[in-house]
Amino acid sequence: MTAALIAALVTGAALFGVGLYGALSQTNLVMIMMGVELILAGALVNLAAFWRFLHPGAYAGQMFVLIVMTVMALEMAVGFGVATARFRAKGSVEMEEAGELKG
Amino acid sequence: MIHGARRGAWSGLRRLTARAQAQMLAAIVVPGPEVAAALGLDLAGAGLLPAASPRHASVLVVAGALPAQLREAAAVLYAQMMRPRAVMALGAGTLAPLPGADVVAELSQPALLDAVRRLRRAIAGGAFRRDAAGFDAPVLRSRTEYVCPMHPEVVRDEPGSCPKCGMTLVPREAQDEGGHAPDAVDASTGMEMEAGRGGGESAYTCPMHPEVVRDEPGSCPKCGMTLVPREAQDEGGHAPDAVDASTGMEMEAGRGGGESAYTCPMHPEVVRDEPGSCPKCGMTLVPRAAAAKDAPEAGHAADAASEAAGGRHAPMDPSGAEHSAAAHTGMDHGAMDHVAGHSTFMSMVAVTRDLPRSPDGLPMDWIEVPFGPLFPGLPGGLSLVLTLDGDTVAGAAAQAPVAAAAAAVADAGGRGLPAAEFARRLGAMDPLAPVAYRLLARRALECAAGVEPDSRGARARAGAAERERLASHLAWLAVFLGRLGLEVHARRSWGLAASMRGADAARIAGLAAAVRVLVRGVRRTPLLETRLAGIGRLAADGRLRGPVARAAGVAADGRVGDPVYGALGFEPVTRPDGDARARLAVRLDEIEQSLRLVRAAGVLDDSGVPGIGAASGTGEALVETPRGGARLAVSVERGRVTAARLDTPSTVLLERIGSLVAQCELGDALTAVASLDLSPWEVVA
Amino acid sequence: MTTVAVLAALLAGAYAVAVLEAWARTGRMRPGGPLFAAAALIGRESFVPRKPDRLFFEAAPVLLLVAAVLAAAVLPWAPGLVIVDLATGALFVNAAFAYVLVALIMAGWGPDGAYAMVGGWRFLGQLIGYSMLIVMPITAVAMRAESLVTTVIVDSQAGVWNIVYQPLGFVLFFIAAMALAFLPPFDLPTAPGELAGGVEAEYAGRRLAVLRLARALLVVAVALATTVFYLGGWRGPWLPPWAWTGLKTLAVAAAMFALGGRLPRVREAHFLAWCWKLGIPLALLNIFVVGLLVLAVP
Amino acid sequence: MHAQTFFIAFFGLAAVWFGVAVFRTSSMVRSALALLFSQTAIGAMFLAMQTEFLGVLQIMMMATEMSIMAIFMVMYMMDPGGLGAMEMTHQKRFSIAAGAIGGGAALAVAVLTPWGPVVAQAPAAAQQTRALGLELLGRSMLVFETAGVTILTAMIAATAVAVRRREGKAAR
Repeated sequence: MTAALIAALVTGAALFGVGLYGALSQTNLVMIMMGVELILAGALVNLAAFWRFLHPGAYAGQMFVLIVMTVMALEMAVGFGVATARFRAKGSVEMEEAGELKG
Repeated sequence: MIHGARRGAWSGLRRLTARAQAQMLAAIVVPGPEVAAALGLDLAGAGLLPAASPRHASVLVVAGALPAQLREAAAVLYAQMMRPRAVMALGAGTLAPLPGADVVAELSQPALLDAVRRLRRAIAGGAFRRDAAGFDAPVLRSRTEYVCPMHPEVVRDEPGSCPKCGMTLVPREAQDEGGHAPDAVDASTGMEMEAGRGGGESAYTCPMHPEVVRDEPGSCPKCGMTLVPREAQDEGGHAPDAVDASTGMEMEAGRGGGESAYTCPMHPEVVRDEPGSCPKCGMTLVPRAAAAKDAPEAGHAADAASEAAGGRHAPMDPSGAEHSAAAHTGMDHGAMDHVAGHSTFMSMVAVTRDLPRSPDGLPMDWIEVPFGPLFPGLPGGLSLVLTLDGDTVAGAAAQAPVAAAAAAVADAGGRGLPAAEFARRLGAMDPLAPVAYRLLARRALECAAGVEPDSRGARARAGAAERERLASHLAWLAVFLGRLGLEVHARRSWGLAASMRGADAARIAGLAAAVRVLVRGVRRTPLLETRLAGIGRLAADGRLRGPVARAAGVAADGRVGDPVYGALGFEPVTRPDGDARARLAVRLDEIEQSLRLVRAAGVLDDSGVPGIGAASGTGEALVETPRGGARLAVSVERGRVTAARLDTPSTVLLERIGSLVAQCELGDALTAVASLDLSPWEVVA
Repeated sequence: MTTVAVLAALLAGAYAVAVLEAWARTGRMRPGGPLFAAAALIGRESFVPRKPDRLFFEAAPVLLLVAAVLAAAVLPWAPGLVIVDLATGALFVNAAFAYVLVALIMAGWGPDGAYAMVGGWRFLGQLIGYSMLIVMPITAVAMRAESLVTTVIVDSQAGVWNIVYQPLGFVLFFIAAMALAFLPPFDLPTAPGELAGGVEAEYAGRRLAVLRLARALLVVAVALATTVFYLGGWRGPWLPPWAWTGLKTLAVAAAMFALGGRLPRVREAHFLAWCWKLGIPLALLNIFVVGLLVLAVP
Repeated sequence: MHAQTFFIAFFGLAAVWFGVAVFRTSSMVRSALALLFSQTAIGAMFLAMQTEFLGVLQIMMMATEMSIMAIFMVMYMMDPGGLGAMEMTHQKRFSIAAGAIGGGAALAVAVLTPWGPVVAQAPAAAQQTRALGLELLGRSMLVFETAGVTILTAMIAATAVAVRRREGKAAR
């Protein structure tokens, strides 16, 4: 039984690692968002696994998963809003060309 | 036995499927269903199913004689059809480059019914053949030609450099003849042609630096990108992307030499919009084209790349490498110094900077999509190339490759044409309105000869013209409703349009009830008005004629003031809005009006050769064709027509298409074009 | 056994739907038509465009088929005659229908052709319009049944069918279901006469046969969903339950085809405007009214 | 119960495999759809973990979300077809290291932590849905409402950012 939990957590960790790599290595805003989505997906897997295998009576765990899904949708909405604005203004959503956004 | 049999031996299963295919004949009509209807053919009534795309069609129906350009397009269409496929020729002459017809018949509905029967037998018994040959035609063959990315008018058969700017020419695939379609996507419908035809030359090029061309795969010496096969770039579809560079360039070249960028002869990365001096070395900036001439040839590209890798600003070939040069300009802003030596980085700002901006401010990839000359849903023979920005039309180029008006009247041959021959030619010019043009020729000749038409004959001819208007409007209605997805009404409209051909007054009176039911049904269609409101708005001006002008509130009608029509009780129909909705309403009203006029005329007759004897003189006539007033001026000498000038309503409409569809959604744009009821045949080129 | 029976029923439904569609398009009822059409398509050449995204091109028809079958898998034909009676059946139907979009985008992108691509992306725009109108009426249905289980939803209509209980929701769902199955007048992704078949334009032969079968199954699935959610599912006198489900499903499909042939194809912008400015407020109103009814009428 | 472990591991592997594919293909549409199938596999994992409602919700939401992502990719990328095989990454070594370290750390925690006793039986699916509903509209109502309001705000804000500025106010 613990094996199932570990399998899920390992998946979560791997998704987190892949997502982190993607978010850091990609030059394009949309691709970076994909990396962030994968990181959040890793979190989702972990949360669901914790709920199922450790506290199936506490529905706040499932609630948490719902909230993370909401955050994913939020990230998409805001990200695409920003991407559209950037693209309109600069014709590019490449990070290499967003130098003026540096502090 | 059919020419387009599928390769393979017969088996039980194949016998079965051949029989099924004989039952499910999906047809695509050349030049178009409206021509077929004008010739009195009701294809759906003969059991042929409509096909949305040539891929889904199994029969190519040729209705009437095809001009050479359309035969080529038809051959392309035929190549796109999946085997087993067949050609049915109805009253057609030469078909080449199409393969011979599998079934030949005359132009009439009974002959069509019989032809369909024969075709079913031929397919059931000959859909498969062990030794089925492929189809090949010169129009399908392609070759590689070389063009200058900056000067599209420079086209060579061999590689080399541009005589104007010295840039290396880039290869592209072209048709062996005509050169309409620069790539494998054909011009007639935009679909790809049969796989397995002679593959084009596979040269590899950099998507960003078109001047880099290699015979083998590899990476670009300038930016390190993987080279792509040149063919891939030229295609539609995905390629919008890879096309980026080339499209951008073409657009730029299209803007002509007016482009004034100034660059430093020593520091190509310095690009300014205005003359001035270089901020690095103080030299006077030169216009870029001039700089290009002095610049090192593309052969130095490898050196440039190695220097770039070394982290220095490399003297890149400024002519072709405009994007890279601009990228460096961008880097001079300073914030991005760490990428300065990064030779693989491509600036999207730079790449998209020169792309034309659409009014919504989002520079997208623009793709050119051909619609026509044989696109189902547009008049056959109308060739429309839409530049799509997403699904918005950014620009349109409309052509009428079948335009026959000039040829029909111009051929005076020094000695002039006999009057009867002239009238026959004019009548044959536009298969969609033969009666009106014959009548036009007759009136002009009569005017020139000073002959007074007898009133009974004039009445009969007016009746015949109204019958033609009825058939033409019904066929237009069928095309238009089909485009809007109103299949039920469209089907009835096709049948009625076809049965108008050659009908006498009694027959039309018999059909009148069905026509009125159809018109009422269309008027009552829910949401149709909302659907069409505001699409394809054209303001009335002096040049617009016919239903399009009347839908814009101008009673421009050649029948106004005509005593014959006055006696029949004619009043022009107008609507104020000038959009597709108004055009539909005007034509529906005119269908009912024509029914009334035909009944009032009582007798229909368009026969009779103008008998003008050996008269001389000049004459002019105006006849309201189904598409608007056509004007003809003739000079006659001793019974022969020595000069003629023709002015047709569709000519103006063709000119307006560009502004009509600009910035429309694709579906709206096609609806707007279809609402014009343009006849490409009568266009005066 | 149940699975086989349901799949057979789905195939029979797809056959009947194909007959109905041919009737709507050509005006003639040919009971043998689909057999001929299928046999003809299988015998014709199939074709892969020159520069396709081969994976997408091949996978799209299959994905469409799978999505339609999965959606139908949780919908009951009769008590006990359902492949899986999920606890979240009503939601699962939505989830399966969402993959119709994915399949069409793949079919649009795959063949590397402009018509297909425009068609595929058009459907995405269409989804932005209809998707809320699928989910929100189903929410109201689930509210009345106090369950997401499809069989419970049918049972909840023992007294009054949902079409009477929440007619507004039925109308919205019916329209959205037509848009989902890209039936005319919402056939923007295929649009004959406009995009030369759109996403279907480059498919031929056996691939087209799979695509057409998938589309017919999708129509069956949406009609079945309408039946289960609004028309009392298998409920009805005299006939056996499965026959009622079948009849109602075919009636819904026939109504969709009949309506589609008499309306002009919508404009994308109009459709979006109607859905968001009119449809969603109405759907919210529907939820509100149903909520009041559930509270007021125990 | 071995079946459960097997399915979790199977769909987990699929999720990671598709997740890697996101950054390994140069076709943007493929990239977006790979992410979609990764998320779908996660939904399937949820189903394997007997959290039926969340699984179905995940499968449903992601289909639309990732398809929308695909169209934005096609709009905003230079080479969405991946024909040019463009290099679209930077600081690669650093990213790989960060990814490996981050993933490794999470992995270590996952493997090394004593998780204690694992509950064998999950509540029945129908019961879960009901309990989650009560949770949403009971104890967690504030959180739920906050999330709702936040997403509405984000939608409005994103639209406001994305629409074109009026003439005259345009920045450039």
